Amino acid sequence: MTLDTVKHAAGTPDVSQPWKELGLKEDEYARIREILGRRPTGAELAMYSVMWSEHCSYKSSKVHLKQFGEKAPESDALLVGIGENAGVVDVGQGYAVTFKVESHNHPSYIEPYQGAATGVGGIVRDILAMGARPVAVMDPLRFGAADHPDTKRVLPGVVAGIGGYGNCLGLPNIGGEVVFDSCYQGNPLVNALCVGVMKHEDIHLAKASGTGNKVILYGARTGGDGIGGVSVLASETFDSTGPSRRPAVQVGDPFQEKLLIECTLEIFRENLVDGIQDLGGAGLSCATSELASAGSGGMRVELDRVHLRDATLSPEEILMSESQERMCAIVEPGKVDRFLEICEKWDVIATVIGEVTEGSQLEIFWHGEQIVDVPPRTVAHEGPVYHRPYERPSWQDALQADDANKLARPANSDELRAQVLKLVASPNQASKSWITDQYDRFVQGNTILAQPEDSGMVRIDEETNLGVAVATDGNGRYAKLDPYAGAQLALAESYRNVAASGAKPLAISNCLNFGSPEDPAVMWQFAEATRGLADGCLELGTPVTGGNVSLYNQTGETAIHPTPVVAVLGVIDDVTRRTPVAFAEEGQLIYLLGETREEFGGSAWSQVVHDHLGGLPPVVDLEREKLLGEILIAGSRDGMIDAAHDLSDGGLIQAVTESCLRGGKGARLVVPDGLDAFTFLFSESAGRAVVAVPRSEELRFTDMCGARGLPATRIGVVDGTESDSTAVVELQGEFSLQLSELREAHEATIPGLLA
Amino acid sequence: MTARIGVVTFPGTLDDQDALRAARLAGAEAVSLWHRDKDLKQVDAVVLAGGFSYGDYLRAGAISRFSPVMETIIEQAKAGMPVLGICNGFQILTEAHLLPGAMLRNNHLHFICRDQKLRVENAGTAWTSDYEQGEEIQVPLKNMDGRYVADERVLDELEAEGRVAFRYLDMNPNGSLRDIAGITNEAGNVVGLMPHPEHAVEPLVGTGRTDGLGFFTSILKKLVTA
Amino acid sequence: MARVVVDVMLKPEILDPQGQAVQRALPRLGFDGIADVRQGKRFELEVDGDVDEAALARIHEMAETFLANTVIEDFVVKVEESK
Amino acid sequence: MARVVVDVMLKPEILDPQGQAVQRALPRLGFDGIADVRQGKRFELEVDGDVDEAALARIHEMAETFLANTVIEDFVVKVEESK
Ligand SMILES: Nc1ncnc2c1ncn2[C@@H]1O[C@H](COP(=O)(O)OP(=O)(O)O)[C@@H](O)[C@H]1O
Ligand SMILES: [Mg+2]
Repeated sequence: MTLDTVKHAAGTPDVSQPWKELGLKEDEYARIREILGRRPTGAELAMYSVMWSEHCSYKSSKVHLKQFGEKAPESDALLVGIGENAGVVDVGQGYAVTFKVESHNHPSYIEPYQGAATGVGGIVRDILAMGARPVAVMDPLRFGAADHPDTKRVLPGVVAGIGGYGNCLGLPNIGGEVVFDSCYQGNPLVNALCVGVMKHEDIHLAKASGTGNKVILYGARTGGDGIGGVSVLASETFDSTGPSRRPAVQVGDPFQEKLLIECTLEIFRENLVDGIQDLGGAGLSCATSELASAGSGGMRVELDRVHLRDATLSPEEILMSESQERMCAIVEPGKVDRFLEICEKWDVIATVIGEVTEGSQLEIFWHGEQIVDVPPRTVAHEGPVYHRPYERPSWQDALQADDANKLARPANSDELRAQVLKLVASPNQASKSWITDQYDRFVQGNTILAQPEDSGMVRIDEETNLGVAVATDGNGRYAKLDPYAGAQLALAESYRNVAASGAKPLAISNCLNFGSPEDPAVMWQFAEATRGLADGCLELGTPVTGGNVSLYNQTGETAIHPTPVVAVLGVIDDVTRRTPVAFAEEGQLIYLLGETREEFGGSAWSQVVHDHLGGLPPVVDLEREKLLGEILIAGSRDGMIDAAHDLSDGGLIQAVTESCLRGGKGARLVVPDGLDAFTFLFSESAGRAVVAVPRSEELRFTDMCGARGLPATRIGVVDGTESDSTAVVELQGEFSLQLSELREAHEATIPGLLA
Repeated sequence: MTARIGVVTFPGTLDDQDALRAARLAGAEAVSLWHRDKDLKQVDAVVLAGGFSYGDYLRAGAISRFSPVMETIIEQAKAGMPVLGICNGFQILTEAHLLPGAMLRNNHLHFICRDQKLRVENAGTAWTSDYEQGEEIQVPLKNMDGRYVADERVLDELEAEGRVAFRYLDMNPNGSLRDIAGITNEAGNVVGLMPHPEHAVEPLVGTGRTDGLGFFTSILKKLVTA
Repeated sequence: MARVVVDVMLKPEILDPQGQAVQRALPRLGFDGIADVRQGKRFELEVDGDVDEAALARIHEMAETFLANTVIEDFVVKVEESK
Repeated sequence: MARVVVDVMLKPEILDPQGQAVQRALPRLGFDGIADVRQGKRFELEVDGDVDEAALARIHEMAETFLANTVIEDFVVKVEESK
């Protein structure tokens, strides 16, 4: 067995290499040779191939993602923008908040529990690497049809994995989404979000600077996890024995991650690190090349010092291993002892594996022999950039012409009533508590709001009651009808949810889940969605702080609905002023804010009643969203509203039902002038919310709305209490439903399908 | 004068900060204890907090029970020092045989997080004197291994001696025998329960109830007047 | 090097919801004729050196005090193979 | 009535955090000389009737499709005893 050293590679230019098997294109391989002035060694080939993959290099999406920077709104709040592990936002009082959404879609289909678990683990390390204490997680999820047998395999596993990992880390799960649609049948979406908090001065970046500083790898031992394709390299190099089988599935160890968190935070407290990077996709290849290229100088790594779980791993495999629960830190020599001491305290294995050098190359050695000698930027940042062709699909016009507003509507009050019950019981609109009750939402003792509230909210300062709120949203049906508008609607809904809780939206993160970029139709969806999101963020004044792209989400030729998931982060100066969803006080007045039009394209009603997807999604008016947000925030701050719930899928009746169920109170509603009962109940016009206003505040509140030009329509009153069976949801002249009947319909569906 | 309440951090403990906060809110001096130290820093009482110590690998509480700090705690508890085990802490107390019985996986096999109603069945322990006998309280419950089991003889004995300290009301969330949510030792100084009083000490936060504060005020009164 | 296996099972009188869940699922999956299922743990220990009486006694003690909780579980120690 | 045992263990290349946690704890408890610990599951199935080739084949299939997750686990089926 021969080690493919740099020297050996220079002397054997004609050796054929498995670049194709590693997913490189011919011209990409040629470029690597050009950069190096020779053929790459096996280890170098491993690094380039994984770092230049779609997942790590964003080669198909880069040209579109650029807009998030180019069109970024002016914002004083943004402390660290796109490009780092996660963006950082100033929330006042010296605090900074970092948050990010990431996908773990494909692994979660293969092995739902571990795929989802390691998805949580990965995003938490991203947040930790910024210098922050992780304080909460969220999980936007998409599954195939609720009654499909495979959903019964995938969903419980995913939920158990998210819970199993997050609960064990002690991170409250404060929200997320669960959406069923057959387009996700062979390709569920498992997105995970983490929020972290730090003081401004604690922000850390991923860079290796300072000649002589040490590179320390710490956390779990390195095993053969997730190596997959690169084993072909190992089998080339180790022709005699051959590698042992390498697991393509990564198994998470949340306990190890918990230790890693506490250990890392203690290391930050003592100011022991200069630069830090988590190990995620592409493992050490990514961490070393990114650290080295972001810093000054080069880096030298002795790869044989890495603690292994599997002694048979080849150097190529060690470089590519995606073993979980590992971090890499750059530490001044004088601080190394203390660093290692803290690791020992937390039972975390730590190894000095190299140092920052004077040169500019990333050099990696294996038992003294050099196997990598590359300019790190070429690995980490100068990967290929594709301008993939895109084209509006031929079917788009027909889809939009298939107008949902023309679908048959309920013919009489009985049908209307039946459709209300059917809607609130449909899997997408039903209560998700069977799922969310498997997540700890109380741990850390700072949870102000959690599911099923509009946003998750945590207190970040016990003295001043400063808090942050986060919501995630994304409606693939809307985006399918119009990806530009769909992305903006996701943004608008998430923004609205944060504002409805009383927090001021500051910035966003996103996870863009799409089909294959090699399909021009999908690429068009992607281009439109990113353009919509960038334009929308500019208009709302909420910069994109970071995010994630997940492509190739499809089964065979069929792509999922384009699914941009948007997470909005907001700040609230005093969490005691937060607005919950629940109608809690009888006699309070229910107001509908915003305008209701006949908009049923992509609606829940069209799906539930007609199994239909067509037409145009609701009209986007971001100026209106902003105004609505301002009113909701002012109403909460000045004590004018006691409850608020945004309107989105399912429309008004869905929102009112949820507010009633949450508070155990009924509601008597009247159809406002100029609307018919059906449109009033089921329309999904954007820019709307319902609020409960104490009678004493009515005038002040309506004056404020009037002065600001926001339509506010009194639509009813909170009336009746569930515990004494007097609560009904009644639409005057149409129907009356016992709250208990609505509760049964809303809450029995998911357990019935999954338990 | 106030009392010193220690809260142990094992690797994987999660609710230690919450327990410290609850002790502080009750007026105590809250002291962090570390699993590797035998020294209890002169605390007057100890809380074993919730979480997943050692990942709950093997069995919940099985590995932590053998830590150095537990050696001293076991010794002191037997000598009368008040010890409260919450959730994982309760599991550790049973593994250490300071309390009888054992905790098993919930009967529905899922982690469960809910606002749980309880009845205080014994208001005479060191940790419950601020409650009324029979008082109903509501505090968060969150666990994977919350099913309390013991053999019939032990259960009868617990009942007869009034050592069932808390019982689940409305619904039994995990299949615990006889709806047992928490128990005490004979002397009443060692108490363990699955639900989390330390998560119910501030209005607004969590469920917004403060029903759990009584645990911490109870012990404080006892220690200060002692 | 030898392998010692410790099997730990819940005592028969203790409810085993994991085993029951498996058993309940079997007919749905088309497997009939299984009257009962119990689920337990299996530990494979690789022991340095010989597994003599003394070593076995120590492993027995380890199982009794640590690997099993004898309030609820029974265990069996077996020497499996040697390499 | 016969008992068939299915032992399910994580594949050797898959991380076994549980086994590792046990192994790391052993020296602290005074048990030395254990080089490795892996933790798996043991299913005890009580089978109605005879365990003939056909029955065993079915149990094998059951283990493969249901009791074990063959993405990450291996399994062994054994006829243990008959009563
Ligand atoms: N997978 C999940 N994890 C955590 N919370 C969830 C999850 N799915 C839904 N939720 C919560 O349930 C509530 C209702 O969800 P949804 O109807 O999607 O809210 P909205 O329509 O207001 O965006 C929200 O509080 C949401 O955060
Ligand atoms: Mg909402």
